[in-house]
Parts: sequence; structure tokens; C-alpha cells
Amino acid sequence: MATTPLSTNTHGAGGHDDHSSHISSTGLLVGVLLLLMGLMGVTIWASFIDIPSIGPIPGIVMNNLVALAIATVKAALVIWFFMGVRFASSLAKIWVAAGFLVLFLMFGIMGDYGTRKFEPVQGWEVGTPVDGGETALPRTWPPEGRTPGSPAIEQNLRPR
Amino acid sequence: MPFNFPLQPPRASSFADQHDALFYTLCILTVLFTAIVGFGVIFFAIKYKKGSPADRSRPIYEDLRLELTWTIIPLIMGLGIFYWGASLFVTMRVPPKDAQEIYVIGKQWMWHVQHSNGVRENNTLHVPVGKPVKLTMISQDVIHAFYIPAFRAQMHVVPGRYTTMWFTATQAGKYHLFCSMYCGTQHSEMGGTVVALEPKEWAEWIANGGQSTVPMTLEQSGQKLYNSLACNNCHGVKDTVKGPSLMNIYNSRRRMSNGETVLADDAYLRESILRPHNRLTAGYGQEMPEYQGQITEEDVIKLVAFMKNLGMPTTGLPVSGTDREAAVTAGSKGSMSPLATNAIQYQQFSERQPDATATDRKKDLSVNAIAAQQGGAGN
Amino acid sequence: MSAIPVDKPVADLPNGHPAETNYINEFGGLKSWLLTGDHKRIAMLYLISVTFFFFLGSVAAALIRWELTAPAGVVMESDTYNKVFSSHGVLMVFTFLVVAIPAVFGNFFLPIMIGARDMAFPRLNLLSWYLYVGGGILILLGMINGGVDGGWTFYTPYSSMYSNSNVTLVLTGIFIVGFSSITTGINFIVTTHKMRAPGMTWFRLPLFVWANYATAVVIMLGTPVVAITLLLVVFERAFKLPIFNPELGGDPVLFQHLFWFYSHPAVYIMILPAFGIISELISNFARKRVFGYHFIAFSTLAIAGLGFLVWGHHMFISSQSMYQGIVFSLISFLVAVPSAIKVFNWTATLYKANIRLQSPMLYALGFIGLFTVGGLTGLFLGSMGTDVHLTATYFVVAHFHYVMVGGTMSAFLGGLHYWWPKMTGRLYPESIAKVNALIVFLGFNLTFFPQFIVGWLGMPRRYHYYYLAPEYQVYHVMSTLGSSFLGLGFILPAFYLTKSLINGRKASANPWGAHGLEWEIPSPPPTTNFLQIPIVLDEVYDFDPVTEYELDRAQQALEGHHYDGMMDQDDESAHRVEQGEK
Amino acid sequence: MAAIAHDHAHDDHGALHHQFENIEQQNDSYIVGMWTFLVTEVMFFGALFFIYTLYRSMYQMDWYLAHEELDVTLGGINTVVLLISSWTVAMAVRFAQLKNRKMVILNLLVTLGCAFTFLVIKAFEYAAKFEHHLFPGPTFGSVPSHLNGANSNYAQLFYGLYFGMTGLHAVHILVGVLVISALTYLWVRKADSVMKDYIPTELVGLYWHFVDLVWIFLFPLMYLMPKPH
Repeated sequence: MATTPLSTNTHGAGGHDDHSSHISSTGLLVGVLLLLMGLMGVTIWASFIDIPSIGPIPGIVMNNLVALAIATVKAALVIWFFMGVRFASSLAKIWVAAGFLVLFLMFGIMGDYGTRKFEPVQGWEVGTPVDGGETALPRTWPPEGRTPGSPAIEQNLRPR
Repeated sequence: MPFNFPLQPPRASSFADQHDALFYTLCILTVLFTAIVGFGVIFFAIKYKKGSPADRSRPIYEDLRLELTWTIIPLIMGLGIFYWGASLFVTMRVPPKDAQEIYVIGKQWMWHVQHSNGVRENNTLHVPVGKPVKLTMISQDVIHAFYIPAFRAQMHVVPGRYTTMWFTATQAGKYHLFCSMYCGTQHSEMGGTVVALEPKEWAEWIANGGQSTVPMTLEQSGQKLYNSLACNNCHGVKDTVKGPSLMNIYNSRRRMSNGETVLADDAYLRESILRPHNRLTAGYGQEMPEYQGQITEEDVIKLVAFMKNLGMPTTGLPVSGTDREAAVTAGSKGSMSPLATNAIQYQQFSERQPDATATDRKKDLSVNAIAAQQGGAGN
Repeated sequence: MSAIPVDKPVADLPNGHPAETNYINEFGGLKSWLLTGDHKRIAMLYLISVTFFFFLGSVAAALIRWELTAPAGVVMESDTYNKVFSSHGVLMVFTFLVVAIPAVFGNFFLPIMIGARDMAFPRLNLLSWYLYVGGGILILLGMINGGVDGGWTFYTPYSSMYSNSNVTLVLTGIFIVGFSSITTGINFIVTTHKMRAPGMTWFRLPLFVWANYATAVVIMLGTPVVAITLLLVVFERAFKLPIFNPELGGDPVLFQHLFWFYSHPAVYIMILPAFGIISELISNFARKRVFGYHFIAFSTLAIAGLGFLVWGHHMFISSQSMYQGIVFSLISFLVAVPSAIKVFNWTATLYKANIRLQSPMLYALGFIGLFTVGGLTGLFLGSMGTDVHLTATYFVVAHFHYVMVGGTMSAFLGGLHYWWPKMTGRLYPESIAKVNALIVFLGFNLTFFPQFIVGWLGMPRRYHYYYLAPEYQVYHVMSTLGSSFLGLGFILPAFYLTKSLINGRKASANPWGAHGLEWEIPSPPPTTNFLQIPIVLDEVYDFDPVTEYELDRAQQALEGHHYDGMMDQDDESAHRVEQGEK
Repeated sequence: MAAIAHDHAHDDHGALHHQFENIEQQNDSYIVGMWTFLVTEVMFFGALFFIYTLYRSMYQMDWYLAHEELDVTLGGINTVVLLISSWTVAMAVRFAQLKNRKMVILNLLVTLGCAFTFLVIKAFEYAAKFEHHLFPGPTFGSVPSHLNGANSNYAQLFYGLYFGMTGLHAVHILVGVLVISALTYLWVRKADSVMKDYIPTELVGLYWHFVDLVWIFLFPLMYLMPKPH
């Protein structure tokens, strides 16, 4: 058995990323903060406009997608700059990715709810499809037509 | 009671043979693989025991071909079994169009069964042999599961939505019925008997409802309920300001206030009774009270049955007109098959059962007698 | 790769520790134990507490078996029975199976096996034990103060709206125990990544480390989901926050999805560390490098990954969409393959090996058989057609007891016997231990095999009375009979192992002649494990069967007899002879 | 395998714990450990977000109507407050790296101020909901005008999740307040553990950013539902 004297600092098989040398500049952090604020404004604005349908995607879904996309960008900004993932070891990056990947897997549960409407026998559910393949999910009815003769409700709708 | 060693449950439905074929195939595979592994372990353990003079030169530590062999063979076998099992499952989940419909309601801790002509049973289910039967099930409280081992049929009964299962009984007899999803104190007693009757006896039984008095049909009790709940005050023969008419409503297309069109099927009718405000017919507001929690699922089924036939030219009963007539005639002669008598006794027992405590029941000799009888019949 | 075994008596090692100072006796007093950061002491604390909870769970099991000998029950009312079986499930799953192997053996040996002085976060490790004990006490409080029913699965709306028992307290306890798991998992992950000794590359890691690493990943990603799900049930009971309430449009099936999203991977949390122990045992007692090391390591990761995609196979008939069910069934068959790979590799390891049939090895061989049966009967349940009939019956009960008791519990006992000399520094009587392994194996089969049959006949699980179907009785009587043997098999070790603490002979550093860093330090290990961090130069499980065989022959010739037991005092001389030979 | 002597610098760094070989290893371990913990937190909140997504897809209209009762202005202010606090924490970490003690303390204090502002605003929002009988329970929706015409059952589901999710988030904020207070105290006391090394500050920062992240998703989901059209 060979015995080699060993100097220090070769401990562990994983590489060491040296954190201490990476310091974000104030300007960058301020910039990110302003960007985040701006994106927040965009989200609020986007939620008050009705995005028209694009192809097969209904407008309401587009609205949700836009809101989600903006939130994701904001999250990415925070993770990348504020939390310093860009300087972190690849291990930390892998964990961040793995966390969101498994979260994505969990949304696989949607597969159940999404395919129930194709079942040979329908259970009773709000999203019960009508008219063959067409589905009532998402249920969309304009509140104006909802209860004629009850103006109280209409008053409570947020003015658009 | 002498011990007997039953080795398989009775096979009494059209699924049973296919199911058992798969089951025994899997059994053979299990025995085979366990034997291979077990033999290998024991053989090596003896041959290469410490100090034994076996040849140990050139041991192998890794062999890709071997690894691939025992990766791919189980994989292919697994995929085969998967396909077989999945196709059987799809068969079990798709009821035929002509299946006779029976409603089942689970509640702590009994099963209510309603046949479409209004015959009701508790903890018993009478089905005809040779005719597909579709159970539409819902729970009034927690999740239950309707399980008939002899039919290889099991399905959860969920509050808030209908689940279905279907089967065709192939052999007359009495079989176990269990609740197989834990549902509280008397979970283990939420069961009873499934009685499969030859078509002729079935007709006789259904006509009598297992009882001496001819019961109201579902439709009739629905009508009674419809009147007693004063539905007719608003839902008359014609549309009024208060409410739309329900004539010929079943399977019609209804325009909703949001502009969408809805097919008025069972599910829609149920929703409209329990939560009318979810979807409002075009031109109407939230005048109708919600019946959620006010009436039982049983009542909903009755009302739906009544509404289905409102304004319809025929009765729409699943038993065809001639069959039904024959059944009524047979029943009116006052003779009942022994099986039907048993069923009544059992039903009377079942009705008594929910109120009895467990200790009472243990003391009740008749319980054990019936249980023993069933045990015998179950095999 | 070196062909010469390098295990030496510790006295010869240049570690410089005085032989009599070890982690047990270096500091005295209760306080030094309760405030310790030492992973070995925490492991011992865990060992005591999981044994306590296992004992309580076993008492519940015994009551269940007793009650089921007659179709109309023996002593209990249904409510009591329901609470007893629920307590059995909760205690065994959440306070024993999930915790036992990682928190006891993982805690003790993971740092030693990779050549570290301690876990990365000793205080977090101690916190984990306190969380575990705290959660466990809450669970027990709930069980004493009103009991809990609903089974360990706590399906809504029963648990959230209908159960009159103390579900809130018990779920809170489980929530806290969950966080204990998470803290342990974080420690394992960081320790494995960052604390490996120089030269300890990923593919030199003992398979037990691989197994615990994979387990930690599953714990980290899965446990929070069940924690929040159970917390929502607590909210629903305590604050009437409606989440799964079907009356308000909530979906009770959603609970099952979220529950099994964790609880299926949790099955792997329970079995993966057991795989790790078995790999250690097989390799060390066969005196041969484990067959297909890379395949076993990767199959561990494959199981951990695919395990997250099969939760729906618990729900084929729960009214989930059948299309989703088909996908889940397919993936379930895929996840069966890595398990098969492991079994075949263990068997192949025995080929041309040099097998010592000592007690830990007996448990390991028993494990292979029982796990094979348990795994293959899983195919019955993964196949959708047969699952319709068999799910929620005793077939399922038998299946998961084959995996959990026949598998995890066998491995736990095997590991306990294997590492006992290292953990305590004492030798136990080998002959009784061998007999005990046999008792456990036979008693287990007698207990649970009849349950396959009675499940196939249609007996639903969680049934108190079965007077509706008294023909099932014979199998229940057999099962109860078997369970008394099994119980004996669990009680005996408690006695002879405890007794060995008092008057057992002192163990040498490596009483089994096994490989691994843990066998190169004294028994019991010193507080800091290694005075100097070792440099790993050779491969894992570096045995050569031919050399081993020749050493055996030499030893045999010297001793004049063939010895097959644990190397205790007499044979340590033989061991030294062996060392001298080379 | 062999055990071979090699030096390790145990006593050179005051903050180095006995199980580590050197300060890099220790810092790496802490960072990786924190990220691992945050991943478990992602899964913890992830399950809630999943439930939310499912129910919202089922009850889109009623949830839209129910959500109108929430005050976008207060929610928006809270978002701004949290974003600022996130920035101040990032600045605190920066100054910890530069060993500028005064600026670290200043930034941490601002963060604490933001956290309190957030909690106070949240408390006002909660109080209004309680007053309007919008907390799930038997009296839920007894003032129908506050339901805006939403189905009371589904609105109750919405508020169940609203209180569940924002409540758990608020608990995280509370924990954050405790942790940041402790950290500030250590900086004020000039404790070696924080002065010599920026890692403790960095760890607290990571946690606080995560809390901010959750809110970044909660705000549009709870307060900014688009109108179904």
C-alpha cells in the first residue's frame, strides 16, 4: 500500500467554488430591484387587460400564462442575483433545478383531472364536459349575464 | 365450526376467468422467480461455504451481458403483464350500453341499493345472472369502497361525484359484499350479500321487491317527493317567471345564462337540484334554494328518475315492458322463491343491524347462523 | 487493487488513540448524552428510541393478531380495534420504518464509512433527534388521550371531517417527525457531498452510503409534500379551513394524490437503506466484491427517481382517471426492474465466493428470499386488472409486510448484529443469534403467507369482525400462531444483545474480518472517529476469494478445526494468526 | 485503506468546527445545506400551489369574484415592501463580504422594518376579512355583499387556501424576523461568528430571499386574477 504524504485542502472529491471572492456591485443590485419593481407593475397592468385568444389558447389562459411568466422571471432574477446562484457551486445549481423539476412532477397530478373528461362514464364534477369533446373547463360566463335583476352584484365588480 | 381451507374465491362474473388467468400467470411467475433466486442462494451458500474446496479462480465482478439479461427479461415480462392487466382494467371500466342500471349509496355504515323500479335493499344486492349490471355509486359521507370478491369487482364510492362499476354475474348464488375502504367504527360490518339470481327468479324477485307489498317505482317515489318539496310550484308544465318547465328536460340541450349549452344528463340534473346556482338556465336568477345537505342522495336519485320521465311517452324503465309485465304477473301469484325469502330475512336483519351495537350482535344467535349460512354459500 | 487484506487490529494502527477511550466512555453523565453532537451518540439515542416505538407498535400488532383469531372478535370493541390498528400503522411507519435504518445505522456509519469526523451539522443532527422524540411524544399523547383512527393513511374526508378521535394531535406529531427526517436528510446529503475523505471517490463509496444518499434525496423532495398535506388536514380540523371538503367542492381524491406523492417514495425511504445494509452484508460475508457494484449503485438512484412517478398505483380504483392509471401502471413495472437487478446481483455475488454463514449473513440471505416474494407480489398490485380485486385486501397487507418486515426489518436486524460489536464493543452469543435468524424467517412466513391467501379470497384489510365471512378464520389463526414466533424472534435479540452489554466479551476492531473504514478504527470508535483523516487508496469491498480461501485453509490447519462462528475471544488468536500468515 | 497522518488546521480559524478540515469545506457545506433546506421549502409550498392551481382551474369564475374582495393596493404595497427588504438583505450580505459592519446593521434594520410593515399590513387585511365573515367556518359568507356574487362554497375554498398560504407565508416571515433580529444582535455585539465570515449573513439572506420568492408568486395568484373572458 502506497502511502503518500498529503498536504491539506484536498479534502472531498467535490470541487470548491470560492464564494468569498464574488461580491455583487451595488449598481447591479439596485438595477435588479428596479427591474423587479417594474415587472410587478407590468403584472398588475396585465391582469387588468383582457388578452385576446391566440390560436387554440383561450384569452383567459393567456392572461394566466403571462402572469406566471412574469412571476417566473422575477423569481429567476431573485434566485440568480440576490441569492447568488450564479456564484454558487454547481451542486447548489443542481439542487435548485432538482427542486423545481420534482415540483413539476407533482403537477403531473393534473394528468388525472385533465383526462377525467375522457372517461367512458363521467362522474359528476364542475368541469363535466358538454357537447362531446368540448369541456366546460374553464367555466367561463360573463358575470353580467349571471343574475339579471340583481344590480348589487354588478356594482361590486371591479370597474375595468 | 370445522376449519375448511378455501383456496380461491368463487368465480361468478364474466371478469373472473380473465382475472384469474392473469392472477395465476403471475403466481407461476412468482414461484418461478422465487425458486430461481432461492435455489441460487441456497446452492451457492452450500457450494461456496467457507472452507469448501470449490473452484474460486477467476471470479467475476461485473458482466454487462448478464446485467442486460436480467434487466431486459424482467422488463419485457413486466411490459407484457402491464399490457394484459391494463387491457383487462379498461374492460372493467367501460360498461356496455345496454347495462341495467342500479344505484348504490354508501353511508356510515350501510349500503343502500335502489333498483330502477324503486325496489330498495340495504346491505344486499340482487342481480340477474347473464345480464350486465352497471352500478352508479355515490357516498353520503366518507369514502367507501364497494367490493364483491366473487365478481372481482371493486370501486371506491366517493362523496361528491358518481363512480361506476359494472359486471355480469355468471353463476347464481350468494356472495360476499364488503366495504373495503376504512370508514369508521363499523367499517367491518358494512357489508352483506350479493345474490345472483337466474333471470326468471330475478324477475320474480324484482317484481315483489323481495317483499309482500309492491313498492313504488323510483319514478313514483320521485313524483311524491317532487310534490312534497313543492317543486311543482315553480317548475310547471310551462316556463314561468319563477322557473323553467322541466317537461322533456332529460337529455335535452339547455341554454345557460352564460351562453353555453349543457346536456341535461343525470349529472346535470343532480347538480341543478343540489347546487342550482352553479349553472343557471338562461333568463333565470338565483331564486331556487340550494338543496345541498337538505335532501339525501337517495332522494336525488328518485327526483332525477322522475324528471327523466317527465313528459316522456314511455316509462323508460330498464326492464322491458313485457318482462316487467311478466314479472308483475309472476309476483301476483304470491309465490316466492326460497332465495327471495332468504333475501328478505337477510334484509330484515340488515335493517336491524345498523342500530345494534357490536356486542349485541355477537349475542344475537341469528347473526352467526346467517353468517354461517353465508359462509357456506360463499363457497 | 491490493490483493492483501489490510484490516489490522486497531492497536497497530497509528491512530494513537488510547484503546480504552471511546465515544461511550470519553464523557460521562446523562447531560453529555442529551447535549451531544456526536453522530455516534445520536445514533445510539435513536437506537433506543426507535426500539421503544417499535416495541409499542409490536404490542399493537400482537393485539390485532389476537383479536383476529375469532370472526366476531375476542376482547375489543370495534372502536378500540380501529384505534389499535391505526396506532400500529402510524407507529411502525412514521416512527420506526422511515427512521430506523437511516437514523441509527446511517447516522452511525455514514460519516465513518466516508472517512469523516462527524456529520456536517452535528447540532442539526441532535435537533433531528429531539424533533423525532417530540413528535413521537405528541403521537403517543394523541394515542393515549383518546386514540386515533383512520389508519396510517388518514384519507379525507374521514380524517378531516368524520373521525372523532385525536387525529389533530397525531398528525401534528407526524408533521414534526417529518421535519426530523428532513434535517437528517439534509445532513446526509451535505455530508456525502462535502465530507468524503481524500481518495473516497463516488465509486469507492460503500453501497450503504449510496443507499442512504438516495434515501436522503427522496426524503428531501418528498417529505415536505406530505408534511403540508397533513398540516392542511390539521388546519381543516382545527380552523375549518376547507381544502379537501367535498361538500364545498373540494376533492377528497386530491388528498390521496398528495399523500401518495410522498408516501410511495416513502416506501423507498424505508427499503433503500435496507438494500444498502444487504449489499454490505452479502459482500462482507461472501468475502467477495459485490457483483455489479455500478449497477447496484445506479439502480438505487433509478429507484429513487422513478419512485416519484408511480404514486398513482395506490389509486387505481379511487376514481382517478383510468388514463392516468395506465401511465402509473406502466411506470410501476419499470420501477420493478431496478429492484430485480439488485436481487440478481446479490445472488450472483455468492458465485465463487467464500461464504460465512454467520448470523448477519443469515438475515441477509433471508432478506433476499422474502424481498423477492414481496417484490413479485407487487406485480399483482401494479397490474391494474388484478389490482381491482386485490387492492385494499389482506393481499396488500401481506405484500407490504413482506417488503417492510421481511425486507426492512430483516435488514435492520442483520445490520444490528453486524455492527453491534462496532457500536458497543461487545460480542454477542453467535449460536443463539443464528437460531434467532431462523425463528424470524420461519415465524415471518407463517405469519404473512396465509394473509396472501386470505386476501386473495377477498378479506378486506382493516376489518375487525369477519363474521360475514367466517371461512377466513383458519388463515387468521395460522397467522396469529406465526406472529407469536415472530414476536419471540424480536424479543430474543433484545435480551441477548442487552446481556452482551453487561458480560459480553470485548470485540476486536474487526471481528468479522470485514472491509470498510468502520472496521479500521477501534470498537467502539473514539469520539472523533479518526485522529487523522484517512486517505483512501483501494477499492471498495476489496476481497479476493482465492486468497481468502487460502487464509481459511491455513487457519484451519493451525486450529485443527473448522470454525464457522463469530470470531470471538478464542478465534481472535486465529485472526492474528491469519494476519501473521501474510 | 489506510489511515495516514496529515495536518489539519484545527485551531487556525476560530469559527472552524471540529468535523471540518478547512474553512472552505465548512462554508461550502453550509451553503449547500441551506440550499437543500430551501428545496424542501419549495416542495412544501409547491404542494399548496398545486392545490391552488387545481381548484382555480375548476372554479375560475367564483374564485375571480371572490378574489375581488382582496385589496390590490395593500397587496401591491406589501410586494414593494418585500422586494425592498430582499434588496436590503442582498446589500447586507454585500457589506458583510466587505466587512462594513455599520452598513450591515443598517441594512438589516431596514429589512426588519420592512418585515414589520408587511406583517402590520397583513394584519389589517386579515382583520377586514374576519370582520366581513370571510374566514372559513359556519358563518362564512353571512355578509353576502362581500362575496361579490361568488358561490359561497367555492369562495370558502378560495379563502381556505388564501388563509392557508398567506398564513404559512406569514409564519415564515415571523421566523425570518426572529432570525434577522438574532443576526443583527450578533453584528451589534461584534460577535466573531458573524464578523469573521460572511456566511451566517449569507445563510439568513438566502432564507429571506426565499420568503420573498414565495410572495412573488402569491401576489399575482391571490390578488391579480384576470377576469375570465
